[in-house]
Order: sequence, then structure tokens, then C-alpha cells
Amino acid sequence: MNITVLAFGILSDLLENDSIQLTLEKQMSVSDFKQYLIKNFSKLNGYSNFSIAINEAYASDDILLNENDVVALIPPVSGG
Amino acid sequence: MNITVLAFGILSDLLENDSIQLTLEKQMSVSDFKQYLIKNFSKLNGYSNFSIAINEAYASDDILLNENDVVALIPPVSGG
Amino acid sequence: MSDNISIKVTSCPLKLEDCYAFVEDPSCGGISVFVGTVRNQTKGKDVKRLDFSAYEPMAIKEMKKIAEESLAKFEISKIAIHHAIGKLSIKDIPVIIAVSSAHRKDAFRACEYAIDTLKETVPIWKKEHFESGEVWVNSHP
Amino acid sequence: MSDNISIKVTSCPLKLEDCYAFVEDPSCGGISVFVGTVRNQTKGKDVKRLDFSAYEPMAIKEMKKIAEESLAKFEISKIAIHHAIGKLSIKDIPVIIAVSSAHRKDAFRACEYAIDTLKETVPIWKKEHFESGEVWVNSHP
Repeated sequence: MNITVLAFGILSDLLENDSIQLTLEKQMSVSDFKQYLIKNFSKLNGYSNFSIAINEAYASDDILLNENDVVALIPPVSGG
Repeated sequence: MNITVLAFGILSDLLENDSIQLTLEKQMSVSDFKQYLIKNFSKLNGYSNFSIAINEAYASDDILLNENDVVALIPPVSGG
Repeated sequence: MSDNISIKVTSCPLKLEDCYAFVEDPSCGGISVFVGTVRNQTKGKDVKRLDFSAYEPMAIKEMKKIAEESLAKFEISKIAIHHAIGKLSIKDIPVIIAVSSAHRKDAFRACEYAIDTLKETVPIWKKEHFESGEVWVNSHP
Repeated sequence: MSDNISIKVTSCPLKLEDCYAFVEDPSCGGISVFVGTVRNQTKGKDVKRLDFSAYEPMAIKEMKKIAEESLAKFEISKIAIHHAIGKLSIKDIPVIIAVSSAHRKDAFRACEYAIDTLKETVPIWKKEHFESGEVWVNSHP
């Protein structure tokens, strides 16, 4: 299953990347995917304080990722 | 005792005057003065819904008027 | 007048940018502005124009008092309170209040306090002109 | 975009007069404006400049959602929410929210609701640059 991962704020600094193409071996929920990232991307250095948006909308933990989703990693926002 | 009376808003329309010189026979409190005005100025037509300011500051009912005071008749304000 | 208070009663059009420029400050994170505008209707009747008159020296004193109370009650940096007098048309601006503060809650609270208090205490009167005549607002005999 | 909502995310300087002009309306008696400005200090440290970045298409969607919720929750006429991105210096303006309404209480409530919600939900991030380095605000590992 192919997805595009977008990283913002501190997460793009940690990952040294704004956008990553990923192939997942199985379908995952949002919360599974967060665990997967933290386990597989050592550059995250255990940083887990972020939300997930799928296709430009916040996604709760139980939502499932789908083929071709654009999955954004959203650290705490600080606009305004 | 001589005072200057200033009238504003609806009161200047009713009195057909912005400013009146008055000579009072005795010293009066603010509340006595309001009664005096309503009794003696038939043009007020019984309009009693106003406050009094003495020398540019709101004055409560028990304050006494003094010689040469500038006494303003302040109907309900409607600025803003 | 102190450095952090700007008070004005004027027959010239009020300028939003003047109030903003007065209150902006490098130590401020937020500015709350209230702009009063002339509505085209009052209780369903079409308003043609308004006429504001003031007991000007006392109005300035009362506006200054509101500014000082706002500075004392809230953690704010600067406050501007400007009021127009004379004839105003629809969409014209009778009043502008601008408040700056390090944190936004205080700016909002102070701005609302200032306009609420101005409408209760400052000796300024509004006459509404309708097709059918004119009325002093709030002055029912 | 509906006629009563103006949303903007831009790398150009924000203009107070644009937001004001969008929300002003003959049926309105009051306009509440919040202007965020860049402070020269954060927790006692001197800020040199800020850098704002956004997930732009989602930020616009979230800002639009805030505007629609504000129109639903409060008796307001129009709302503008503009946010700047890119490098900003002290006194520059990251955000302007303007709200018009027939009666002022709703304008104040809606304006404050909009800025509070923007700071919680809109995907925009602020990096503060100090003499000693830089920090992503709110992002403590």
C-alpha cells in the first residue's frame, strides 16, 4: 500500500525531509501508523507529540489509511 | 447665587437653549435643583430623566451647588 | 496626556490606521480594535444619517478616565479612544477603540470594557434622522 | 468561498484596511478586529525574527471551517481571517481577524472564538529565532 507522508514544523527538521513516499505491507490505523513511524524512523528520536491528517483533514486514531492517501504529520500548531 | 446651566441632547431642544444663566435664591443640593428646574421650566414638559454634572464631573444627588458652578443637564448618553 | 493613552473627540473622519499606529508596540503580541459604524436601520426603520453632539471637555475627561481604568484593571500596554462628532452617514465611524497587550485576552477584555463604559458614561448624544423625522436616541420623555 | 467569508494565507504583508473593507457593511453597527503582532520577547529572551510555515491547503480548509462555525454560532455578518507566512520581524503582523455584526457583543465573541480556535487547529508553525539559536514554538520533544 503506497502513501505519501508530509512532515511539517519540527518534524520536517527531524526527518530532514518534507515529503516521503512509503510502501506499507498492510493496512494500518492512524494509531498503528504513528507507532510504525516512531519505531522505523530513528531520526524522529522518539518524538511522538504529533497528530495525523489524512488528505488535508485531521484523522482520529481509529481511522484506516488507504492506498494513495496523503498523510500529514502535524506537530502542535503555533500560528496566530 | 449665580450659576451657569448647560443643556445637551434632547434637553437643549426642549429648553430651546444650550446655556442659561440662573440666579438661585438659596444654596441647593443636586436633587433640589432638579426639582426646581422641573417646576420652573415648563418647556421641560416634565422631562426628568437626566443626570447633573458640576464643573465637568458627574454629581450625586446630595452634592451642594456653589456660586459660579457650571451645571450641566445630562440626558441619557448615546455615544459609540 | 500620558504616553500610553490617546483620546480624541473630533469632527474629522476617524482613522483606523491612526489608532492602530498609536497602540502598536514591540512588546505587544495582540491588538484588539473595536470600530463602531453607523447602521442603516434602527428597529426596522431606515436611518438616513446621524448627528453626534458632545459636552466636549467633559467627554474628554470621561474618556480619559475610562482609559486609565482600563490600564489599571487589565494587563495592557496602550489604549486609544477616538470619537467623532457632527453629521455621519451610513458606514461612517462614530468610535474607534484600540488596545494593545502582551497577551490577547487582556486586549479583548479591556477593549470591550472601554466601549461598554463609554456607552454608559461619556456625555455624547446621537440624533437619528429618519425619512419621517428625527429622534434623540435613549431619550424617551 | 461564500460572500461573507474572506480567507487568506499569504507571504505578502497583511493589510488591516483590506480586512476592514471586506467586513464593513451598511447593516453593521460594530466591527471587532484582532491583530496579532510579533513580540520582541518570549519568556524573557529577545526574539530577532519569526518564520511561519503552513500546510497551506489544509490551513485554508481549517480557517474556512472556523469562519463557518463563527457564522453559525454567533449573530455576525462577515468574517475575514488572514494569516501571513514566511519571515516576519518585530511588529510585523502574522494574523488579522475581523468580524462585523449588527450588535457588538457577537462581533467580540466571534473574533475571540476565531483566534482561539485558529491557535488550536490551523496547521501553521512558528519558529522563533534568538541570538542563541532557533526554536519551534510548542514543540518540545
